[in-house]
Amino acid sequence: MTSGTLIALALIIPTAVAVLLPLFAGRPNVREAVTLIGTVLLFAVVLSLLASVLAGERPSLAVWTVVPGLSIAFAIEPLGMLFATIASGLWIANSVYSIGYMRAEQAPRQTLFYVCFAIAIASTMGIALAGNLFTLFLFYELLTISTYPLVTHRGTEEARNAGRLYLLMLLGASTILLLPAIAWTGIAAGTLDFGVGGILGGRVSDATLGILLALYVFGTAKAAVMPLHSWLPAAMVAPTPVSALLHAVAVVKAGVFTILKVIVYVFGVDTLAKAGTGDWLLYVAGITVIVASVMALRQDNLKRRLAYSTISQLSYVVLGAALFTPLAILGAALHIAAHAVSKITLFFAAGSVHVGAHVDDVSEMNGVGRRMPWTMGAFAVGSLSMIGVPPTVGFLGKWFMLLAAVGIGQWFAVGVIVISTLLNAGYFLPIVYRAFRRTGDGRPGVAEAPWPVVVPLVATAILTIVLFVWPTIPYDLADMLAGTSAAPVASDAATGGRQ
Amino acid sequence: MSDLIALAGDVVAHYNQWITVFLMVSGLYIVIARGNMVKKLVGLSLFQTSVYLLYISAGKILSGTAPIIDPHFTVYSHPLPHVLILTAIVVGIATMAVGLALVVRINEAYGTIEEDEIFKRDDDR
Amino acid sequence: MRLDVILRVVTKVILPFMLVFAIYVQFHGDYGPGGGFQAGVIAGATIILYALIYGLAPARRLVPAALVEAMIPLGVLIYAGVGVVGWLTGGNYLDYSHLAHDPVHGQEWGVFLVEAGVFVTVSATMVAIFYAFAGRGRR
Amino acid sequence: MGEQLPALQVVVPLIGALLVALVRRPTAAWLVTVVVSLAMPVISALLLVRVLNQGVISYHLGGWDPTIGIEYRVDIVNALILLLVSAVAAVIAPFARLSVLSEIAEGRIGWFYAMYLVSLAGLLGIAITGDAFNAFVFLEISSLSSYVLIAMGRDRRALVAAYQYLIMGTIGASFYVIGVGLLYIMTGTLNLNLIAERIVAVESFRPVLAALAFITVGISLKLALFPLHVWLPNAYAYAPSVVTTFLAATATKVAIYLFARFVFSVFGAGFVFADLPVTPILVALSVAAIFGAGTVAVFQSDVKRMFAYSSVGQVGYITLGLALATTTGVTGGLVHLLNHAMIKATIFMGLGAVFFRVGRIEFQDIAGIGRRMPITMGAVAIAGLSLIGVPGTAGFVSKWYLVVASLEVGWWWLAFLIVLSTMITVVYVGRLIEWAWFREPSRQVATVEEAPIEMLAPICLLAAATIYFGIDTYLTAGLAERAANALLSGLR
Repeated sequence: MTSGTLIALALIIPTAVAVLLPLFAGRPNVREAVTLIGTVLLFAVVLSLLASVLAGERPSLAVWTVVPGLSIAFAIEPLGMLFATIASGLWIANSVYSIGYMRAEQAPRQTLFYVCFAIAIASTMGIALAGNLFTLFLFYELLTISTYPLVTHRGTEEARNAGRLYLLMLLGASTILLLPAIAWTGIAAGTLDFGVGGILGGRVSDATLGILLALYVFGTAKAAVMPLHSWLPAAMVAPTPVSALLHAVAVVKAGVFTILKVIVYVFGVDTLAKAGTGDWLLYVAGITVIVASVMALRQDNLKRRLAYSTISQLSYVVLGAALFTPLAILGAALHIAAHAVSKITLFFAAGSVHVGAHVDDVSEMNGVGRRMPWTMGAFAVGSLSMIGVPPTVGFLGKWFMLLAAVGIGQWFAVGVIVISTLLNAGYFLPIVYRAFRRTGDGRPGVAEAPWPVVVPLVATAILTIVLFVWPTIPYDLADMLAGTSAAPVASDAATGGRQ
Repeated sequence: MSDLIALAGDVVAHYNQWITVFLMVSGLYIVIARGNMVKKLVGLSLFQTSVYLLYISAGKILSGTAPIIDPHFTVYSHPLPHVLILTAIVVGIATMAVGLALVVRINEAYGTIEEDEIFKRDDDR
Repeated sequence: MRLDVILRVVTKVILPFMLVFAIYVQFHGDYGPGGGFQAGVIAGATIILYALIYGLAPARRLVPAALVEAMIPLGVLIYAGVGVVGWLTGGNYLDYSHLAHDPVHGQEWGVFLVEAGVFVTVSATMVAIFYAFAGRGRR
Repeated sequence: MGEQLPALQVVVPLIGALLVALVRRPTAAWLVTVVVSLAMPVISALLLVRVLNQGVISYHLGGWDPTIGIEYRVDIVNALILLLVSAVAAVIAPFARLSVLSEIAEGRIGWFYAMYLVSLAGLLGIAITGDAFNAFVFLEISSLSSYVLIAMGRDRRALVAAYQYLIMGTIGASFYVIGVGLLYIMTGTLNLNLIAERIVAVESFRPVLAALAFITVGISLKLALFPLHVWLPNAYAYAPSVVTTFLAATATKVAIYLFARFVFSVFGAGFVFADLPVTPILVALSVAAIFGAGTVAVFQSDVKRMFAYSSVGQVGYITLGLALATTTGVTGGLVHLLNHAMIKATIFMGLGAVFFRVGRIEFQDIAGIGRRMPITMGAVAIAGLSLIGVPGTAGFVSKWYLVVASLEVGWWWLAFLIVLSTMITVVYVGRLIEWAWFREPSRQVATVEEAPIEMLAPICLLAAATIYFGIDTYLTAGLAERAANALLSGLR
């Protein structure tokens, strides 16, 4: 199979799952089997793409030109590959988990749920593998729309309001800010294709670079950089699997992925570092990290606390990108991977507590850990990773960003990372403490959740540790990315960036 | 003074257009100002009539005859405007018929043909 | 049905002349003011006058509504059909030049037929409009 | 036979209408309508191919020379419009049978189809003719039949709506014909092409300016340019579903074509946009339409009325593109004309299917309908997304052109307004989606079934088209760009 076919397959498989599912709406077992087969096939396809990328290839696939200047094309580079691998791998775990969770909850309209989920994954693949800004934008919007029914899934007043906020904020920011930014880029640079070293270097003034960066950063509301963050806590009304895969991995990572990708492949790290008009991003991201952490401290609802934690962690990635040095880019890319596996573990655990103990609030979690040791054990591992304690993968990304910040003497960033680490510990460790050290009020019916719920969360927890010990694949990909954004390569950007 | 006389002459010489303008404006005024649906249609008809005059008077040549070829005459009025206005009159009649038919139906459905009362009855529902 | 004898008698007398006048206007259209529109209206007016004097029901017996409703499209169909004949004889749509042996006669024939169609439609339309309004509210 | 295509385009539906009026049996009438409607796109597609291969087609009606006779003149612009109108008619015809049976009294069905075909013939006539007065006649033919069609609507409010439309439409048509009369007085011809040739010599005279004003206002009434749109919402909301679909997709579009024809081909873009301050006025009105009508749409309780207001707003996008008078701008306007026709046809047909099943179309009455009629509402949702301008759908292509066009002329604020206005669309489309899926079904809705297949097929076909034309834009953007260049280059 050629790599072009593989790229096509990566999009077709989840789409096919979405198309097939309604046919088996009446037979849940067949329906779930279709989903699981789809997840495994997709992961296999992504892995074979991964192998060729690690071997130094850069597969691409030009699909279609919509209008002159706007074409649908895919081109794989390390960052996208990393994102695709994470998303498709965790889809397997999440599907198993969804089956357990949704059945335990006896949730309505499960077919719609799985269909939208599959479309969301297809869109995520499209974002990860996009070869130009238009393709990225196309799938970015598709992701918003396909996840809207998932947010509103419960159909309650609260869910509808959250859905409205979600749709207006994400679609609004992307059409009002991101779309003009893309059009502007297209007119200024003459192309929308991602180019190594950026496509805007030397084409626009420094001030314009700063404005464009702002349009991109705030247009990508999925990255939840303040003040465009409030959709994420609201979206927590969705069923837990949605929060776990989409609002900890796919959707929000699509946001920071877009920002990172735009900084590396549209602006060029060097261009921005020289221009100096993008430095404000560092402060915005830093403030988001701290403020979101403080807000997380004050949340009693477990999922909302996790959501604020996600906002804070996402801005770590933006912070890393905003340092505009290759080492920090490496750290940011690694942190995307690290946060994905850790946060999905935490959400899985939260859902498991909801199913097993019928508890949603931190204040009611006393003693839950003793009845649900697997769940809360995994939660503890995830928490440590979020704080950045070895031997968990969360340490790696923070470490490289810290190194980069110290390296260029950016003490604000250093301060942000240190303070937020303390805050992270402040809002995660009490949960673990309550769960294990305090005795519960002996409520009956608290037991470990069904195995399809527990197995995935244990698996992701183990992955959190494994990736620390053996981080080769994410590290290599991140290193390749950092390599392409390093200074020497940027010199041939003038030729490499054009078509 | 002579300028004024010339101007007055100009005004009088275009009397056909003044009539057109007068009919047009008064027709439009009736359409806008009257609430009675039949009166509105009358105004509309007046308005359309002004258009007929505009065309016909443009086609008329002073001392020209009907455009039938005859060795005794050399000056003919332009026939095309007449043809056009014949069509326009037919269109006008059709409009009037449809309009009046609608008014009859409205009267049956609402029991009135005053616009404000009709709106009030719809709001009440 | 009141005893307006004079009107009834006069109407009876005048009706044939009105119809003849309609036909005169129809055929004189080639040489002077006249044609299908005017003739159609006059012909329609005879039926309307009849209905005004003798009542709607007798008029409907004389000229049934179904006939009127069929005549409206029929007249236009004659018009359109003449146009189609222009096609079939090798010209453009509504090109009458090929209807007869030479273009001038062809045009004459074409206009004659078209005017006949106009007559049918206009007279029927007049009567139909009258029926529609007059018949309202009596059912 | 190829030479006779322009005449066939108008004569076939006209004769079809006459046959229907003679027969008047519901099923037979419908069959004739279907046959005629399916023949239309074939003819217009052949015309388009001929235009693409051979250039402008000129057809002399009755063999008369254009100086005195009527000329049908087809270039790429109206070939595209003809194809649009006839394609929409072809898609609606199969859908119509059940919808008409349920909404129109049986005795009137024959007349309904006759009027429908007359209206179709009139619209095609406006698009194809090259004669200013002939365009007026066709305008009135299509308008008069649409008054009748609207009056057959669901309740007595349809009568008032039809009456208001009649008053406004007649004033508009009379304004148009006054303008044409002034042009005729100044140039001595009614042929659009000849007027365009001769107007250059007299364009500084006041009657020409007056003619431009009368014609612009007259046609603006017909195309429902804000603030001359007041007739449209009620007319669309209370008309029978089939009529709403047909008019929303074609009537305003043909009027916009006529507007573009006069402004660009007859008066000339240089005269109208460079010498006169038309661009700022038209841009201001368009933006007002987009925001004003969009905002009003948000607060409607009747779904059809909501989308009727949305139509007023969407017309604003089209006139906005035309007002910019650049290749990209006019392309954007024309593309949106085509796309919006498809989108609104899908939406109103979908709502027609819902009305067929539920019998009402207010938000409260159709709560939860998406769960009972998933395919119908899915298609409506796709069209709604296209209306928003989500990438990958047809609506995005037009919005992209408009944004790029306004950036190209340096009006970044206009680009910003365009994308900002998208949010209003998100709100009202989102509102429908929310009511349709995320509310518990109302009592009427709980028992309804999915629409029958003969309604579903046309709806799904059009919904698929709104996606297809978001990906493959040759037929829309590609041809629209050529049409824009043809318009901007003046004489055809």
